[in-house]
Amino acid sequence: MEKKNRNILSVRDLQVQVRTKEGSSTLVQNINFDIKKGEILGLVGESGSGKTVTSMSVLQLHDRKSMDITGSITLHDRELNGLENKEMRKIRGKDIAFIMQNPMNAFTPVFTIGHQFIETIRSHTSLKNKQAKDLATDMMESVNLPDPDKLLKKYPFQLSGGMLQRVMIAMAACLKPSVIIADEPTTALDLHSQLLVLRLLDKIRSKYGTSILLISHDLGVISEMADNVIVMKQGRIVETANVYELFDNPQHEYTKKLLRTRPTLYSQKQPYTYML
Amino acid sequence: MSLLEVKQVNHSYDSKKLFKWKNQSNKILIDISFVIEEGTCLGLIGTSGAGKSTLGKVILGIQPPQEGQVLFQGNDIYKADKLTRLKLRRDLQVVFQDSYSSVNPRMTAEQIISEPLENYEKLTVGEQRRRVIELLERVGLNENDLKKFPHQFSGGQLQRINIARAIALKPKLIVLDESVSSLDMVTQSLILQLLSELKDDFGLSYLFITHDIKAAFSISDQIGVLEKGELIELYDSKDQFFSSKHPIVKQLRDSILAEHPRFRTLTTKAN
Amino acid sequence: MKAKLRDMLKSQKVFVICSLILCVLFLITIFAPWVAPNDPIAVNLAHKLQPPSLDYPLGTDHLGRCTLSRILYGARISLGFAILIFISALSIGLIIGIIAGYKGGWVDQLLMRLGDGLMAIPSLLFVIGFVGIWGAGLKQVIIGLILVQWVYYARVIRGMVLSLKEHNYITAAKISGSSTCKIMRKHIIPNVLPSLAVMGTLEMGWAIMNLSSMSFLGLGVQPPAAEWGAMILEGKSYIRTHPALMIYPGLMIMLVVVTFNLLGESLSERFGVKRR
Amino acid sequence: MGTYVLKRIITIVPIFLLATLLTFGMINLSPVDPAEAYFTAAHIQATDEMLEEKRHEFGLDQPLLIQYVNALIKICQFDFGISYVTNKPVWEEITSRLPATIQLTIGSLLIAILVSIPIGFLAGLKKNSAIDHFSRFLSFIGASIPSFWLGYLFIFFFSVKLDLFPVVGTGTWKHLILPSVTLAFPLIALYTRLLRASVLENLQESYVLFARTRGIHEKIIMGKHVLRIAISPMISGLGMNLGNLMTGAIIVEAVFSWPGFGRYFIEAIFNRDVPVIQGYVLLAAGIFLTSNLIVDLIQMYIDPRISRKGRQYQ
Amino acid sequence: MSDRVYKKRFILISAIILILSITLIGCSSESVENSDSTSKSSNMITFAWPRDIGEMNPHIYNPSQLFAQSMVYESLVSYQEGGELKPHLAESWEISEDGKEYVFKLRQNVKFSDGTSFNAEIVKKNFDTILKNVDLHSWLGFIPKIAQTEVIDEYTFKLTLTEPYYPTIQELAVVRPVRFLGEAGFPQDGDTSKGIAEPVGTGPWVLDEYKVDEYAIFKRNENYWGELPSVESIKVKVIPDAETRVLAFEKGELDLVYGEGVISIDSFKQLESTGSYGTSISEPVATRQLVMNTNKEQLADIRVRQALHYGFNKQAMVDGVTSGLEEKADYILPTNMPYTSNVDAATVEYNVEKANQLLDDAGWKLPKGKNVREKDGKPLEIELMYNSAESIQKTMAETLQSEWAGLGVKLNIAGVELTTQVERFKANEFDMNFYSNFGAPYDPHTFVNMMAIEGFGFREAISSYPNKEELMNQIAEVQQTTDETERQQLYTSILGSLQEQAAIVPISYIKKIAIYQKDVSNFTFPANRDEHPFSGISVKK
Repeated sequence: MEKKNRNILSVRDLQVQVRTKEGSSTLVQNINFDIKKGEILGLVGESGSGKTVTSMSVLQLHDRKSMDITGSITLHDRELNGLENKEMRKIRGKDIAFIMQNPMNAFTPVFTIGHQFIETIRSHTSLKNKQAKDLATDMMESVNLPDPDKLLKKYPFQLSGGMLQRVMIAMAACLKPSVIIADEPTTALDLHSQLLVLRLLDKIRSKYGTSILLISHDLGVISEMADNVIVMKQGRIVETANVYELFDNPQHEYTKKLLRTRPTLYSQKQPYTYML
Repeated sequence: MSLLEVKQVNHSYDSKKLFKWKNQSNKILIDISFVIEEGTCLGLIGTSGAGKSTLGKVILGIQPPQEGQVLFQGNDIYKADKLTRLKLRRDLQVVFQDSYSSVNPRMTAEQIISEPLENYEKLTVGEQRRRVIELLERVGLNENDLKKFPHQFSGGQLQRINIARAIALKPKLIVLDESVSSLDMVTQSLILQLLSELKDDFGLSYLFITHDIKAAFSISDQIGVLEKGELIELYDSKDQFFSSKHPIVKQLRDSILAEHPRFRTLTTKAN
Repeated sequence: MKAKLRDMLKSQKVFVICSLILCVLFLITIFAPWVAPNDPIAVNLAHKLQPPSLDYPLGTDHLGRCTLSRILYGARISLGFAILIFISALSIGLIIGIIAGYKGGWVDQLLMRLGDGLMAIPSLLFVIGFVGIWGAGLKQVIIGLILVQWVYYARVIRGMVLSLKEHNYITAAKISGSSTCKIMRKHIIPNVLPSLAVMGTLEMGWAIMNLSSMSFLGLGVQPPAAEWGAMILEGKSYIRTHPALMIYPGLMIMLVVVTFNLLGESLSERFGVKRR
Repeated sequence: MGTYVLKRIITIVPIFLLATLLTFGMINLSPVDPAEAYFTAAHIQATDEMLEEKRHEFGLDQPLLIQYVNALIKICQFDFGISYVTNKPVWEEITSRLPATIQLTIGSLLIAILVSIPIGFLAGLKKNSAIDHFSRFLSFIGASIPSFWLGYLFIFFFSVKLDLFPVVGTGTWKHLILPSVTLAFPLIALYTRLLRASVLENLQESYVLFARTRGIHEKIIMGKHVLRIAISPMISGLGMNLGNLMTGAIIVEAVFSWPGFGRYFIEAIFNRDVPVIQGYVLLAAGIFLTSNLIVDLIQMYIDPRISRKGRQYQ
Repeated sequence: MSDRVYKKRFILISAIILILSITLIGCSSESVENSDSTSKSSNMITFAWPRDIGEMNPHIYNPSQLFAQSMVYESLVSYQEGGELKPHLAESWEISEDGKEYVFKLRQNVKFSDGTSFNAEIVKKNFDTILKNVDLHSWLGFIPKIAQTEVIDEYTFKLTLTEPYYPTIQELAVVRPVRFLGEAGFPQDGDTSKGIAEPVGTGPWVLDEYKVDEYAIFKRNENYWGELPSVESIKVKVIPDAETRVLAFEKGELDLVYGEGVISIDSFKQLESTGSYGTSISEPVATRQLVMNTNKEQLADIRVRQALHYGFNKQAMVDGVTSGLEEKADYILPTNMPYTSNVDAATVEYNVEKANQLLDDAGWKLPKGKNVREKDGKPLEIELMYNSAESIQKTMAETLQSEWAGLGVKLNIAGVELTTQVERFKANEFDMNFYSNFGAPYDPHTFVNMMAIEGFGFREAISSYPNKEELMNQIAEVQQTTDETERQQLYTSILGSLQEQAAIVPISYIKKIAIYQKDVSNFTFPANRDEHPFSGISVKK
């Protein structure tokens, strides 16, 4: 009982099929995982392995007319799969927040950052415009974004990708969600921004105890961030393990191949990064 | 004689506008000089906007620099006569980052790969096909792919076709302009593997332009860091790179993520 | 094979139907003298304004001429001259557009400036003004239409060439040792053609419509030639008593223009070309 | 932003100059002798001396360049010359008739906007629904109906048969409806199609997905975010189409006996009234360029990215 | 904050739309008042005309409309049925023996619409103004011949000519330029050819309200010296398109449609057949003619010209094209005009055989296997020019093309704008052309005169007539003779020989039509072709 409660988000036997004229094809199947409070679950896999399909299923953002989602997705023991859109809308952004891969395209280009920030807050709370604005400013201050007032007045195209990604994280964390799904949050960023973003994610996690589903194909990101890892290939989970175990003792052939072939900076026994 | 010698290259984009509203200097490349020896690979690391692609174009002979020289096999590629240039070009090939835009969507794999062969080697139809099949097999594809169009390939496969086209004429130097950057990790490592095999087999030299330090180190003999149009430092080994005191290099180094959770620096929490 | 054909027919229904209609129209254009039941300009006042009969399937006009024959011959003029306009404008536009786009230089400058100036004047207004100053007549209308059209083609083609130039495969071809001529032939022209096909079909509708507008204003085709716009002009006097006289040619214009537009649309979907 | 506006205004000047050069060239290359045209238009039997005198008066004996410069100076003072037929300044003739044309064009613009925005928008949102099919039908038919044909059918059915609208005249909104609908028809078709395509395209954009993941109400995402961006090509279309409207008005005014300038223009053409033809062509160019500028400024308000990047002038 | 910005934008955009709408409504509401005020007077006739009435200047031509000028301005004499010339602003006149001096006694109770009186001074002033631009008006025969204008006393005016010219009185009846503008109408510099100050005339109507290209309202001149019109006002709506005119009439927006070719004959016939409207057709006002250029090689031979005349069914064509509205013409001028009634010329009956025979005789043979006749290897090809805006000309051209094709004559038809038609006719650059004479009060003398003067096209066109010299002499004589019988004989001879030579082919007599709502009565056509028809008209509502 108690153990069950510690799982914030549980996915059981998730299967997603897309209906086409030729029949249905399966995108993902047999997906099972749990995320505990404050845990970062890494989700690894190459492109097309079903990472994004899985995260979209959790948010119930698939087009129900052409997709069949079966299995169970529970957030705090509440079943999300099949939930009405109206109910789901209350959960999205409030209980489950989402961070997108390419921050440059994620914001509506014609509205200021502040407008979109406040819009998010106000669609989940009964705060007034002014209060929502204060909340946004506070949030941005607390994640060390410089000069929040000025930032909020800017349009998305006026900021760099790294900056936008951090704003997006602040926006995601603002309503203190239980889970943040971060879909390849650093792929589009350069090295230094990547570092800042990952730091920020960790800060959110430790400060608010938010659980994070971190999707990435970069084993570096996974090894830095994840507590537990699931490896996906062609719509299925091939291995689930603690991050140390996975790196030290991979079980599945695919995982082994992943680890073996990646470019490394190992010198004799230790990677150069460790030497610093 | 070095294979490629880049001497004091400077370049900037001048705006050809009627009215100049602001006096901007758009320097892309500042005093770039380096040398690539035969059979080696120079990795150039730089963040976006550091001038990597422009440098690639300058070396490929399609973007004359405003100042400086590019010597390939001892000839200035921008001053050579037409015939020499044609010969030089044969020895100088390229693989771009975006595999899709690097191939004409209306041509089959065979047509794509045989384009350089048509231009330089007068082969019979049969011979040419044999060569193309050989090349396909060399890069890990096969005969069945001959008649396929680009949209029928995955990004990784297309990049292999691009590589096949680049090695078709057995060139001396291939410029790899972010060639693996847009591929996912698994594909990326496979392509890197292929590239280093080819390097040994054909005695190729590479200029490997990338923003990915790990990828750069995995096949390069020399590493250079490009920042805001300047070539900051050149390193012959990883050790040199990791012991550099240059602040930009330091920041770069700091940003490298751990390869094993044991060495993680960002977070520690894990059971 | 049969199944494949059936599939194609099914998926390209619009395309097939439109092509069929146009084929029929083109055949009519070519074989009008054999298809038409009567001489389109033979006046027979004794038979004026007759209702449909075996001799005159769509009845006769105010001069006792066979309406059907006139409509069929009208296709000849409308389609014939639309094609003439299209081909002339396109050939000029293609040559100048490619040179300007690929080579740049003074051709490019001249083209762009000429285009700027011409585009500042609404095109049909320019044609009307042109005809107004040079005198009414089919020749002048056609020259005027070509005059405003070629710049448009040239500019669009120039734009396409410029954006194609950005593609790495052009650079790659250059590096593979292909000559400029070969690059044009193998890479640029084949990639420009689908867009041109789309543009062309859409412009055909434009040309037919404008040609008939000019005839309607009395500036274009001169009697007794049967042209749809001119037929509407003649037929409008009988709108209350013999509405068919103006309705049929109007329907024909609509049919042809709709067909060209639909064809253009289906072509653009097929080739993935964006309509302007 | 200020510099952007200034920049746009300055770019208009050379383009307008080019337009005047083209018009001037068109007239001077033509076989028409303005002096001859003057007398025929005025129905005067001219002797050679009279022609010579007129040529001198028109400055036709001067070098082309000087003629052009003189014409240009006059144009800058809104002096387009004297109509051959009415002997009044062309500018006066234009301004006295332009209000009616403007009324017609604005009326049809409003109709086009009011009809196409809801249809195009809903069609884009609900692909393959009934309204989508309707919008596609509308956009194909609308773009293919000759307005001179439609106009008569409208008069015949709506005015004469159904007695809903007056046949001719101006005054009440009732007079305005039929001509503006006729004129608006191709625009409705165009805008519906543009908006639909643009909405469809925007629905694929990641900002829509992101807004959804933020839990924003669908109505707000569609009605505020998507619509605001999707409407942009339509608005740039507005500027472009004002020119087409002015041309379309020529035909519609002829059919509906609308007392605007288009009708006068056709008369001028039959009379070879060269100054009037030239004046209207240039005026249309001027209006077209200015309206494009205004549209650009509106666009800038709607989409703040534009003042940064500048709009591609097509 | 950002919301506020958004709101600002929203307000801005709504404001733009609002302003647009307001301008629209503003434009409309302004004219709403107008239309209201005008519809109040019930005793009004609404009438459609294809063009704007133009500047109400009595002394200039296009784009002023004749009927409108005739409503406001009056002439010294008026042209009545059968060419009778009646006193109008002049009560009587005397012509000297030598035919050079004309003395007019003016009507005494005439006032201009602004209250100033009409007298010999103002008559002289008008004449002198007109004479300032003699070139402009020289087409009207007596104007270049004016030697002197004199005021004898307040109501006596004397005109002296340089040579006798019998049609002077007749020409004084024309609508322009010899009509009289009040003192207040003259511009500062006194030159009316550039414009007038205001339209002040003596006529039964006064221009009340005017919107260019839209409408004009004429009010009854309550101080009119003659019989007061029975309707209070006339509204002229400008409707350029013939079909729109018909539709507007059918809808009841018009009370009257009147004129030549103002609506299609088909529409006229159809409306007539419904029986719900009143219709009238006038006497012939002019002859529609086909003019052949005898300077052209093919047409120089009289046999070819005659063959073409024989070779088409005139009766069928006229009936067919005009639905019987116009009448087949046998004579060059309508016979209801002065001196035209007893022209002695053989009428030509449709006879294809004779036509073929004549062509064969002329050397134009039909080669085997071809359908166009040839002579010395040259095909018999003729171009017919017509005004593309005139549907009757166009339709007739198409009919002739089709009929003559049967003779082996290839007729190319060329539709041109009116100005081009006139230009080419004058420059003698045509094979065949449609023409119609001026009608009352100009003919027959103006028509005959045009044969003699260079630059109108006719003189050149008939230049290969064998009896050209004689013809020219006769024409010169007919204008100067003061003897009535001699004049009649000369006209008979001139018109007869013109017709014999077959270069001017009469086709049909043009008539005016009028169609009006049932509540309009007493409609009559004016005898003068250009005059307005509103004098006797009445309306009950």
